[in-house]
Amino acid sequence: MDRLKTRWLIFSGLAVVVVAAYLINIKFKTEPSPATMKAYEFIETLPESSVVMFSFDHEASSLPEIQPLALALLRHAFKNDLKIIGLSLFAEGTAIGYDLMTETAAEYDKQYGVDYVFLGFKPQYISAILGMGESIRRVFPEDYLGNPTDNAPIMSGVDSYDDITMVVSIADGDRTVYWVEYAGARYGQEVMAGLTAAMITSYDPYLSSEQLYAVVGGLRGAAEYENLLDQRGGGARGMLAQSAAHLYIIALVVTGNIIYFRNRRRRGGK
Amino acid sequence: MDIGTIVAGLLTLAVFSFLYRDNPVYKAAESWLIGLSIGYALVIFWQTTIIDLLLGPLFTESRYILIIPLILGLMMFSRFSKSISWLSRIPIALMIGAGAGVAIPAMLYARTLKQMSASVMPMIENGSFRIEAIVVVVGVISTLAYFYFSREHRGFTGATAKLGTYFLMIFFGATFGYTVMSRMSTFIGRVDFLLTDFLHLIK
Amino acid sequence: MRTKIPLLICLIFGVIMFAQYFSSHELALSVYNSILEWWQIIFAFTLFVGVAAFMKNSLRGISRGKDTPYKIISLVGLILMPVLAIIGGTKIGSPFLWSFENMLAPMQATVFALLAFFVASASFRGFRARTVSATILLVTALIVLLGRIPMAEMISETFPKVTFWIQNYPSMAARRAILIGIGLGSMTTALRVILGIERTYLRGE
Amino acid sequence: MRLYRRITVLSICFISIAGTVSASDAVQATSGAWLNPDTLPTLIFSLISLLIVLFSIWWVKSGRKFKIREIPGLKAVDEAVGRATEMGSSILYTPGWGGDIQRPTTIASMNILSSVALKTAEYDTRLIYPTHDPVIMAVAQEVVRESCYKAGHSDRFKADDIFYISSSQFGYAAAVDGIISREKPASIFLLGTFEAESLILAETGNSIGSIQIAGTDSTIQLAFFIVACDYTLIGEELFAASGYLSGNESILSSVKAQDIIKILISLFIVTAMIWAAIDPSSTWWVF
Repeated sequence: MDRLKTRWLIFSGLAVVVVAAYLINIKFKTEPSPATMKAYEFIETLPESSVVMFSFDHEASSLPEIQPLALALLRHAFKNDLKIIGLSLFAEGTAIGYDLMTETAAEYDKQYGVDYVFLGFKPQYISAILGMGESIRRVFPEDYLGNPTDNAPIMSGVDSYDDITMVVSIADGDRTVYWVEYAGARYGQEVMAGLTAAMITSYDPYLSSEQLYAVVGGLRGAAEYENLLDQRGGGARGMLAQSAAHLYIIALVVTGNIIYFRNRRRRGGK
Repeated sequence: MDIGTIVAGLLTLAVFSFLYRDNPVYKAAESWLIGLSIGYALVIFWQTTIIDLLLGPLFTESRYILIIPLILGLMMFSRFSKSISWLSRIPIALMIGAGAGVAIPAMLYARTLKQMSASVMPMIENGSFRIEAIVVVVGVISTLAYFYFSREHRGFTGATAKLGTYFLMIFFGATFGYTVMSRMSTFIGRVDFLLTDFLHLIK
Repeated sequence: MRTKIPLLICLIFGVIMFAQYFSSHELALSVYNSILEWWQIIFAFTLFVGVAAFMKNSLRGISRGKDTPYKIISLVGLILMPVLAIIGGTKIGSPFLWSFENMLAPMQATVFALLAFFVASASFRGFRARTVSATILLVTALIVLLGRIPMAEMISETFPKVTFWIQNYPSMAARRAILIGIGLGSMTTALRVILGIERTYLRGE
Repeated sequence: MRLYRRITVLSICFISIAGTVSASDAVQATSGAWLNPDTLPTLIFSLISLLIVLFSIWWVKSGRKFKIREIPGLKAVDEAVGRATEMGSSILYTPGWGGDIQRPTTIASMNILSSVALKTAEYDTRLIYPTHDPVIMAVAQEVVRESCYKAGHSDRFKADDIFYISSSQFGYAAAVDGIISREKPASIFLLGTFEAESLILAETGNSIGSIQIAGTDSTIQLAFFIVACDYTLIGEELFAASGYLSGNESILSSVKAQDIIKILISLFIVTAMIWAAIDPSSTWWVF
C-alpha cells in the first residue's frame, strides 16, 4: 500500500473511533493523582476571602482541553468564597478567560468587582509578571472592561504578590515557567498550574523541586478534579473517547511493528 | 442555530479537509486564517502596547523619555530602504543585548543550578535504601556524558553516553505517551463542537 | 560606526540586564522595568514592519498573477480585523470579538486538532523496534499510553504506578540533564552575544 | 586582541554603572538591598561559568586545537542539500514558532542557516524560509545574503523566499503546511524553538517524502522529532552543531567551556550524594 493510502486509512480509523466513542459516552470514575489532590486540598483549606490569581496563559486553540480544567478550578474557588483576580498573558486567552470567569461567577452568584475582577491582557509577559511583584495597579491601571482597577472593591488592600495566596496559571505552553522563574524565584509567590496533558512532563522537574506547588493536568486531571468536587463536566465526558483514542494509537504502534517484523523476516528469508 | 456556529462549523470542516489532501477549500481557509490572525495581532498590539504603554503615558502623563523607544521602534522601518537599513540594527541590538543579559542568570538558575541541586536525592530515607536516588543520579550523569562533546563516544565515555541515550529514549517515550492524551483532547474538543453545536447529534 | 554602535548598545543593555538580576534595590528594578517597557514598544513596531513586508509581498504576488484569489483573501482578512475594531471596539459583544470567536479561534483550534491525526500516523511509522534504543522508546511509550487511560486502572493498579515511576525518576533524570545542557548552551551563546563575538544579527556588510 | 579590548570595555561599563548606582544611593536610602542575598549562589555560579568561558576562548585562541565529537545528523546536512539539488527541488528551513531573535537557540539556528545557505547558493538550490517573527526575517535575509556573497553568487539571493507569515502559532503552522504540500521540498530543516506546531510540520513533511533534519531546545517537541524526522539534534547538540558546521572558533570554545562545567556539575552531584548519605541532615546543595 502506498504512503498516502496508509495515511488515509489511519486518519479515517481515528475519526471513526473517536466519533463513535463520543456518541456512546459512558462515564468513568477516576482516582485523583497526588498532584491533583494537592491542588484540591490547597484551595479547599484556604480561608474565605483569600485572593487567588488566575492567569489564562493559553491560546484559543487549546480551549477544548483548557476549558474543563479552568472551569473545575474556578468553580472550586468560587464555591469556597475565594476572591479571584483574572488576567491573561496570551492575547488569545483574554476573551476566553473573561468568558469562563463570568460564566462560573454567575453559577455562584458572584459579583464583578467585588468577588472577582478580570484585568485583561499584557504582552511581554516577563515584564508583566515582574511588574506585578511591585504593583498590580501599575501593570493594569484599568481592568478588561476599562474601569480603573482601583475602583474595584476586591482590589482594596491588594497590590502585589504579598497579598495573593496563589497564582493559578492555566497554560498550554511555557508561560507557567515564567511565573515560576520570575514571580516564584524573585518574589516567593506560590504558583500552581492547570496544564494541557502534553505539558505535564516538562513541568515535572519544577514540581518535584517544589518550585511549582501543584499541577492539574489535561482532560484527565479535569475529570479527577470534577470527581473531587462531585460535579460532572467536560472532563468526565471526554474520557471514553480519550481511552478509545489511546487504545487506537497503541493498536497502531503494535500493528506497525508486526508489519515491520514480518517484512524483515520475509526479506531475511530471501 | 446562530450564524456564528454555522461559520465556525464550515471553517472547521474546511481545515480538516487538509487531511485528505491539499485542496482549494483548505487553501482558502488557510489564507483567511493567516489574514485574520495578522489583523488580530495588529489590533491587540496597537491597543496594549502602542496606546497603553507608549502614546498614553507619553501624552497624558508627559513621560517624554518614551520618545526614545518610539524613535528606536521607528528605526525598524529603515529596513525598507537599502541605504539606511543599518539603522534597524540599533533596536535589534537593544533587544538582543537585553535578552541575552536576562538570559544568563535566569537560564543558569532555573535550567542549570536548580536542576543540578534537585538531582541530589538522599539514598537512605527513613532507614530504607532508595533505588530511585541512584536511578536519578546515574540518569543525569550518563545523559550529561551523552552531551559531552570534547571526546568521541568510545571506551568508558562511550559506554556511559550509550546509557545516557537509553535514558533519553525513556524520556522521549514517556513524553510522547503523555502528549498523545493532550492531542487527542483537542480533537475530541472539535468533535464535541461538530456533533453538539453544529450538527446537534448530542444534546 | 554601522557595527560599533549596535555592538556597544548590545553590550551596555546586556550588562545592565545581567547586573540587575542580582539586586533588589529600587533603582535596579525601575531600570529593569523601563528597559522591558522599551523592549515591548520596539517589539510592537517590529510587528508592524513584518505586516508591512507581508502586504508588500502579497501585493507583488497579486501583480504577478500568482495565487491572486488567495492573496486577496488574506489581505481582506488582515484589513477586516482592524476595521471591525475601529467601528465596534474590541469588548465583549463587538464584531471584532465575534470574528475572533467564530472564525479565528475555531480555525486555529482545528489546525491544532490536526495533530491528533499526525500523532496517529507518526505512531504507526515511528515506533519500530529496530535497535535497543528504539525498543526502549517503544516500550516506554506503550507503558505510559496504557497507564494513562482509566481502563488500565480497572485492569491493574500497577500500570498507573509504573507510569508515575517512569515519569518521576528515569524520564525526569534525562530531562534534567537536557535542561542543564540547554542552560549552559544558552548561557555561553548569550555571553558571546554580549561580548560582541557573536554577531549573527549584524550580518550582511 | 579585540577580545581583551571588549573585556576592558565591559569592565568600564561595570564600573560606571556601579558608580552611577552608588552616587544615587544617598537619594534612595529607603529601598531594598543592592545585592539580593537569594541570588548569591546564581551570582557565584555565573561568575565561575563566565571565567571558564573566557578561559576556553583564550585557550582556543592561543592556537590549541580543539575537536568536538561527531554529531550524527550533521553529515546529513550535505546529503539533504545534495538531494534537493539532484531532484531539482527546493529546501525548506523553519526556525519554529516558539523563538524570537534574542533566544540563544534562534541564534544557533541562524549559524546553521548560514552554512546551509552557503551550500544552496553553490548548487543554486532554492531555499524557502518562512518565519513568524519579522526581526528573524530581517536577520535571516542578511545571513543568507552574506552566504550567497561568500559563495560568489550574490545574484542567487532571493529576498522574497525569506518571508514573514502570521505571528499566530497555528496560522503559521497552516501556512507552512500549505507551502510544504505545494512546493514539495526535497529536504526540510526544522531548527529552532518549536511548540505544538512541530509534529504538524514534521508529519506533513514526511507525507511528501522529504528528508527531515530537526533540532530544538523544546524538550517535549524533541520526542516528536525523534519519532517523525530522519535526524534530530537534541538540545545542546544544536548549539554544538552550529559551531561544528561553521567551524567558528568562538562557538567551539564555548562548547569546550560547557564540557568543563558539565564535569564540575557531575562532581557536585556525586559529592552531594555521598555527603547526604553520611550526614542526612545536611542540605548545603539546595539553592
